[in-house]
Amino acid sequence: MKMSNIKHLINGLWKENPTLVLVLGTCPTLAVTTAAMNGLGMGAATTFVLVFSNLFIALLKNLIPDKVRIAAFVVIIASFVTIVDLVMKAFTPALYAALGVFIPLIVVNCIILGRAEAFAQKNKAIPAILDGIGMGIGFTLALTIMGSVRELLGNGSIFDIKLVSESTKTILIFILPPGAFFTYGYFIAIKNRLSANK
Amino acid sequence: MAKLESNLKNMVLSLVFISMGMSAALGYVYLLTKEPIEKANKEKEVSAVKMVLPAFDNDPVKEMKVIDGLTFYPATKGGQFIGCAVNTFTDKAFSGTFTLMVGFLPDGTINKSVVLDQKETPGLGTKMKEPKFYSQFENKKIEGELKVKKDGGEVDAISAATISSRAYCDALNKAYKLFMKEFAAKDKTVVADTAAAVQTNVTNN
Amino acid sequence: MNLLTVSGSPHVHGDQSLKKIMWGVVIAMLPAMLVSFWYFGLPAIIITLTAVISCLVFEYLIQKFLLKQNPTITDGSAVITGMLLAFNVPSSLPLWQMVIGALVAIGIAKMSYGGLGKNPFNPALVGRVFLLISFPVDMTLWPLPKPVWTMVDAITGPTSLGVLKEGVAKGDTVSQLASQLPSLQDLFIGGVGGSLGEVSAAALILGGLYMIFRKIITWHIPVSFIATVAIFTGIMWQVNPEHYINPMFHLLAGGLMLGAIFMATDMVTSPMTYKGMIVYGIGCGVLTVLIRLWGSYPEGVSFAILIMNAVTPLINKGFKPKRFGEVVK
Amino acid sequence: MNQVLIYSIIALGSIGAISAIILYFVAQKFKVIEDPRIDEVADKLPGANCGGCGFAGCRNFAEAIVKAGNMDNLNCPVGGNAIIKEVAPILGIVAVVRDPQIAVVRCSGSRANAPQKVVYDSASTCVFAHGLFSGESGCPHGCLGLGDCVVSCKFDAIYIDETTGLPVVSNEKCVACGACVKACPRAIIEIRNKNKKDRRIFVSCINQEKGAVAKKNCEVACIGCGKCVKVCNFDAITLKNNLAYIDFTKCTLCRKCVEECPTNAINELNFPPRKPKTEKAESVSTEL
Amino acid sequence: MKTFKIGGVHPEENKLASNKAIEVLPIPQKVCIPITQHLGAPSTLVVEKGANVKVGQLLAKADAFICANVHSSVSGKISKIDTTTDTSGYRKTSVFIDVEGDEWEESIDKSDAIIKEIKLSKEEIIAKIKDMGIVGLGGATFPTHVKLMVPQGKKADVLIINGVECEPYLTSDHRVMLEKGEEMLVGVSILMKGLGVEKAMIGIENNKADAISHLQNLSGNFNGIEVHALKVKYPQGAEKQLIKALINREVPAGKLPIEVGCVVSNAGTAFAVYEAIQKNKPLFERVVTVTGKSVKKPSNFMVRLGVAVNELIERAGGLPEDTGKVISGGPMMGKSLNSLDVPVVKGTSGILIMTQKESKRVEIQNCIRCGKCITVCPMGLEPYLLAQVAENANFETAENERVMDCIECGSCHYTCPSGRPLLDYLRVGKNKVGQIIRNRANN
Amino acid sequence: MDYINIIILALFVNNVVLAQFLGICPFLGVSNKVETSLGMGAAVIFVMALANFVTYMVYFFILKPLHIEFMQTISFILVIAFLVQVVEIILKKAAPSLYQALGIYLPLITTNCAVLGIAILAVQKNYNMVMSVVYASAIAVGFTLALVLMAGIREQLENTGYPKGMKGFPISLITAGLLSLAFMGFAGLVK
Ligand SMILES: Cc1cc2nc3c(=O)[nH]c(=O)nc-3n(C[C@H](O)[C@H](O)[C@H](O)COP(=O)(O)O)c2cc1C
Ligand SMILES: Cc1cc2nc3c(=O)[nH]c(=O)nc-3n(C[C@H](O)[C@H](O)[C@H](O)COP(=O)(O)O)c2cc1C
Ligand SMILES: Cc1cc2nc3c(=O)[nH]c(=O)nc-3n(C[C@H](O)[C@H](O)[C@H](O)COP(=O)(O)O)c2cc1C
Ligand SMILES: Cc1cc2nc3c(=O)[nH]c(=O)nc-3n(C[C@H](O)[C@H](O)[C@H](O)CO)c2cc1C
Ligand code: SF4
Ligand code: SF4
Ligand code: SF4
Ligand code: SF4
Ligand code: FES
Repeated sequence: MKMSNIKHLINGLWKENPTLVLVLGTCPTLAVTTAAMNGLGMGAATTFVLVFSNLFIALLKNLIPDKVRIAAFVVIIASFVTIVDLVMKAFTPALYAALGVFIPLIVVNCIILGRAEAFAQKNKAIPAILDGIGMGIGFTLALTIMGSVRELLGNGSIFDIKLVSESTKTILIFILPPGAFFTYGYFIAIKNRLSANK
Repeated sequence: MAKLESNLKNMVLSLVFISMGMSAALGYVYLLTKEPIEKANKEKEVSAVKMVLPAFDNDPVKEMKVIDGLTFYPATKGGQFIGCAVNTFTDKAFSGTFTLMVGFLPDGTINKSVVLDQKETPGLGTKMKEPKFYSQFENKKIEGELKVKKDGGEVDAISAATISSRAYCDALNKAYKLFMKEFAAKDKTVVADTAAAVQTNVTNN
Repeated sequence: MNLLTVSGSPHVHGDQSLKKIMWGVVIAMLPAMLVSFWYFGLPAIIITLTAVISCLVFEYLIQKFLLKQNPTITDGSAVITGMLLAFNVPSSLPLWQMVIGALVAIGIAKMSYGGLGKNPFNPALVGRVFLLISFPVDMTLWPLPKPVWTMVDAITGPTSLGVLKEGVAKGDTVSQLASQLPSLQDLFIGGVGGSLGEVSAAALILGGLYMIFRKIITWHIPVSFIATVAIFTGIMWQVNPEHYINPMFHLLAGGLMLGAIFMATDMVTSPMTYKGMIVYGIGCGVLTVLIRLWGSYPEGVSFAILIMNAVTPLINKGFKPKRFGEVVK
Repeated sequence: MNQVLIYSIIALGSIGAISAIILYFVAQKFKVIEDPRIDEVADKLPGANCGGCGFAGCRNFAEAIVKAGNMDNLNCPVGGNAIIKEVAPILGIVAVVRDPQIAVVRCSGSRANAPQKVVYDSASTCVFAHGLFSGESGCPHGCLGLGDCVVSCKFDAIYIDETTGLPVVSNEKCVACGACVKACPRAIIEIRNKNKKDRRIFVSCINQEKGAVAKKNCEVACIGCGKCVKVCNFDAITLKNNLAYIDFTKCTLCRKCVEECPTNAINELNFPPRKPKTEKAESVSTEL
Repeated sequence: MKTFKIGGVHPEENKLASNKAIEVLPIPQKVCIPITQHLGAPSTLVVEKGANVKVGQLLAKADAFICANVHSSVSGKISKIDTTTDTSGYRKTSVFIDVEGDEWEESIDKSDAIIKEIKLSKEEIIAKIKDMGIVGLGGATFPTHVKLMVPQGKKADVLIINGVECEPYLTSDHRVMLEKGEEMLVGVSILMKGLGVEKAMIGIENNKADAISHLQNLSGNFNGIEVHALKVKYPQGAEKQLIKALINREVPAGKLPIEVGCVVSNAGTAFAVYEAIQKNKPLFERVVTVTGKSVKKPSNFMVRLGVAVNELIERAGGLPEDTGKVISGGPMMGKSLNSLDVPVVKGTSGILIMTQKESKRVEIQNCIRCGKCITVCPMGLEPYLLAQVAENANFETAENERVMDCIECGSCHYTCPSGRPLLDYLRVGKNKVGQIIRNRANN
Repeated sequence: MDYINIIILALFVNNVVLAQFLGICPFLGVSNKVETSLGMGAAVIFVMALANFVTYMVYFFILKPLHIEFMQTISFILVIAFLVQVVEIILKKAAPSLYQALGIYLPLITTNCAVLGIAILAVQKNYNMVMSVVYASAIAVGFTLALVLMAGIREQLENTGYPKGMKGFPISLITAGLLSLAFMGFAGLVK
């Protein structure tokens, strides 16, 4: 693989991590990270949509006039989202229930449209796919880690595996809305600090 | 290839083709997943019914009835009425409403209950999904009304979630009343019979 | 000769200082603290010490190692935060939870913003609400006061507002509940279940008067806050005295006095002009009553103040002082 | 074909078609013409919005560039020549390359050179101190060392040296945006050519007082003796108001003036250490 | 008792020299007279090095509208014309004179007799005030004749004489009112005539009860002059606050007192006007208070302009050992000196000496948003906010929040419990916003 | 009463931003000035009400009769994207000053998941048309409320200054967390 392609791939993992650096797709990040599993599921679903929509947009970019650009992108993205939605509903109903309205909302996850606008639209298919995968994995990782932290602090478990005894009190707030904001906020602060030290 | 210009023809064609192409793809996936989704949905229902009732051999989902907003799934075994699962709800919960599936034996004894859908606070209200809480209702015959201890009843409320516990009782009470009215009262004989049958079954085993 | 000093005018300074203000508040809190020690005994002392020490330690560590500032723990603000945090919890709270509360108050609510004076939300209240939401069980188990120096024995009960809320929610009338509620006199003097700082309205008012006398606070916030609660609950009482209890009870029970005198007045998180303070006080009062009467929490003072903290910047924008030379046409 | 499939295709197709048509007509009817090159140019700019170009932000600058059609009087100090090269084709012009520049601090009144005579005890800002008094050393032109320039720099390129109390500009970080020049109430900082290997020669003093007065407050003040003017072979140095100034466009970095200055007021930056006196002549010629 | 409505503080009064009679300082050996001692355009030098001058001889001439003449305060020989450092340490052109004898210009009436009759017309008064180099002695050194020339379309109906002296420590106006009361009242009458008003009000703070009763007694002999006692509150002496206190008119923001029909002049100025008009005496000497808690003999001196501050301090018992700061003016508004070798000028109302301990500003801590600065600001500003936005170079907001209204009284800094250097930043803000406004006007 | 309940619920109890986590990106993005956040709020209220009206029509008059409810997401978003763009183009020409004030936020609204999210939720809740529009408007007002409170705090923070490490998103997120903590007090006001 070409060097630049590798760069596209790993870009999303740390340097331009969509969650921690670009701070896109904040809604699902905050909403679904009540548990590690949810984070992982959401990440996977988003990655799927991201890769395919990036691919399609990169392929079709010249067929789309500017004025209908956004509309067309959105249609493409929405299709893949609906596909994910249907598939999850059929085969992983429990996870589907947990993620709720946030599956259809992948459509408007700013990461996807953002990457479509900022990257896929200007690049060829291969880099676009790699960008999608990189971003997707970056997103998934961030969500999963945040989910783990919140689940651990708020519920004493990770991936539903109880790590503390039943009677241990956990800090409930971490699985409630304020906890989501705090966790996310300090995650970015820590990331900034780590990056700055380098 | 150069980018298409934004003229009427291009715009319409492009958007229409993309829309149509995408919707075709979608429709296709929809058709593919239609079956599994329906199956999954039904599975969910059936499994909930199965969970709260003793073994049965009819298809309660087929025979379900909606009475006053609650859904009843009567179950029979060998033609015998062995109980009924009720999809009940409460709007007195901490966060609005939640729904339960509760299984009554013909005499009105609660067999089991499970939470179907709820929005209670994780770690508090959600404790009602834990056996520690719901097991206290098993094989309980409701006398009058279920009440939490605080209100003079005998239900052990979840600590710091009295509201949820109370709501749980409310849902059960609601289901119980309708069940008694619709099933127990109407088919007194059947109830008596089945109760006896169950009784004998139990003793026989 | 020594080198001359050059500086801008003015060259003299008034006698107010940050330390005097902060330690003045600490003094004002002493009566209420002593009352709480009297009623709740050793555990109250332990929990207060834990809160104050953890606040100081966290403030020191964060300033020293994370913010790389000179630690300013002697200014007294962290002591206030610690004491108020302790005032806002039951004396039976597990100590580790108290430490978490202090970490949240100092770490999240205060130091994330850079320390004294920069936080938009009242640190002690953030700590308290955080604890309330995270550990609702421990935060709502109230040891009954026992005016002797004993280790706590596990007699616990709900606060009077809790009793009221539960009862009314169940459909009982106020007169049916009356037997379970303490008398107004008890509420005023002390000796009623509740968090540490709430036991005696009299001690709190004493502290408030001291602060007004020392010009640490002005009357605007406490008076408008308390008056609003009195008027609002008074109206509801008139409407249906069987469903809504009398305003005196609302004034003396729960954290109203504590909140109105010590926490709503935190100058950092409250408006800066007199007009703004009154608007803020009214806002706090209305929200408190809304939450007490119709919300799911029996007590609304903390939330009301926090919500009004959020509105404070807008109040400051909207209620400017009257400017000299503005009215003349 | 399946009904569902047909319905969905038709439904979405027609929603799409209607949308596109309406959009088209609306777009036609409500057309606003804007030069597309503005966006293109804006895309190329660094996006630091530092204001070094003299405009409120990068986009405003892009508008100005497109309007002017060239970049002769417009310069983005942050992007420098790279920007000119990228923007030129959009405008269809040939890029004119500029010499790289950097900020230079023209004061050497360090704590040692210009000892403290009074103690300053007020807000830590040069603008205020400048309005209040002549400075702790008494030099009314010298650096106050309170760092308004440091605060103004968006690129972290300038800091106050702890021992000298004077600002130091980083060769790497400074983009010559000139923010510090504007911030300094005493006009001490100047933007000068960066030169090869970052070597610079300049009179590190802006004191216009008479020599004796200036010297009283600061060891290394320019006393306006004019020796450097005489020694310079390239007419690069001028003397005005008791102060010498080296024109960086004429200076060849020969370093003669540095030798000559009796008060060491002329600074040389980033030159290799001097060889012993005797070999001086040669070392100078190699520099040339 | 009358006072202004919003804001204000009450610093420790410390009027140590209030019962010290004015003492005439012996003629110095040397003086150094800066040729610009007023607010406005610089004056033009009219003498040369080596020339001999008499007391009261013109040294520098006003040739701009807002400008004032400068006269010699001694007789002798001009040794050089050079720069000297002013109170801020910046260099100003000055005339250095070696004193020889004490030879006055003949026209000056040196007698003590009080001349009450005002012979000159309104125009002559204004012209003479200008000739004699009279500027406001209340601090701003604004040329007094300009104040008397009421702009077209405006009308003054009352003259306000500022005898407030609200600054702690300072007592020079107090002593002038007490010792030169009658002369001063003649001066007030002259100003009234020059301004064309029938009424003058003298505002004096209640801590100068002797001056109030003295002037009240005397004012019976003068037409239209009222003396009012005011509550002690800083900054009552600021003209807008004084107008508000005395006649309850509010000068609109950004406007001059004439907008509400008044002109404000200092009590010392009125005395200088008396001497100028009735005695032909240019402004070359004034009363300066030398004071401070560590000063051996706090005093009020009548001094010739151009004397070094050093000399004054010597006369008051010498510079105390642990001096940390020397201030020209009062502790609230005065300027701290870089060096003691600076000349006394028209605006020097007092020299205040502070000990090391007094001179350290309190430690700066974070603003705790207590709003005390808002409460005390007599202009109804939000000093904490203005200081913050000025510190963050957000001058647009500073302008919108009316930073230019600030009268630099320092009440905000004085009260701030966190010791924030509010006024320092406000001055930065005023400076920058002033520049912005000027640039805008020029474009 | 129903309407009042819906409104209180949408504004305070289940505030979109602080409790439902929708529209966080613009919430963090355009909350630095009170004035701009009011502009954004106005734009969102307008678009949201309009979008809910249109999506209601699409759902109940096209998708439902044809039994192609699964096309919900794709048709809703298409309609919303189209709507926003039309509004933007018209505003730009017809009311340039308003466009200056609001226009810059309009593209942001397309990707504001609150618009789509609320359209979907309204359908899920089975509201009738009026209720659906009222619901959407109330939600948008709730969004504006959160935005303006946040903007007020952030303006103040800009003046007071805060630690460098917290610059940008961290400080906004922490503040949002504290706001959401405060808003938990509204819990239960309406069931
Ligand atoms: C964030 C939060 C969420 C809560 N969620 C629930 C809940 O889901 N169910 C419930 O019954 N009580 C809940 N509560 C507690 C109630 O507000 C109330 O305190 C409690 O029901 C009183 O009950 P107790 O008598 O069991 O202590 C919650 C409290 C907080 C702070
Ligand atoms: C530019 C300028 C113009 C002024 N013009 C007049 C004027 O026309 N009439 C007047 O009575 N005072 C005038 N003043 C004087 C002011 O009213 C005021 O007395 C003077 O600035 C000193 O006031 P202070 O000591 O309170 O600062 C002017 C002052 C300035 C700075
Ligand atoms: C804060 C402040 C305090 C002042 N205090 C006095 C004072 O005590 N006495 C006084 O004569 N002038 C005082 N002034 C100056 C007056 O505002 C005004 O300029 C002066 O009375 C005009 O008279 P003059 O031009 O004769 O000096 C003060 C000014 C300010 C801004
Ligand atoms: C009158 C007054 C009331 C205060 N109230 C509180 C309070 O309720 N909670 C708290 O954490 N700190 C309080 N403080 C201390 C201090 O102001 C507070 O910690 C700041 O918010 C920290 O920036 C108070 C201080 C004063 C002077
Ligand atoms: S040092 Fe000065 S010129 Fe250089 S980048 Fe910083 S502000 Fe700009
Ligand atoms: S160079 Fe200018 S701005 Fe920088 S510290 Fe010196 S005086 Fe201040
Ligand atoms: S110095 Fe200015 S801002 Fe401060 S109190 Fe005085 S007038 Fe107000
Ligand atoms: S007085 Fe000081 S601490 Fe109080 S608000 Fe003003 S600046 Fe802040
Ligand atoms: S993900 Fe919800 S607005 Fe960006």
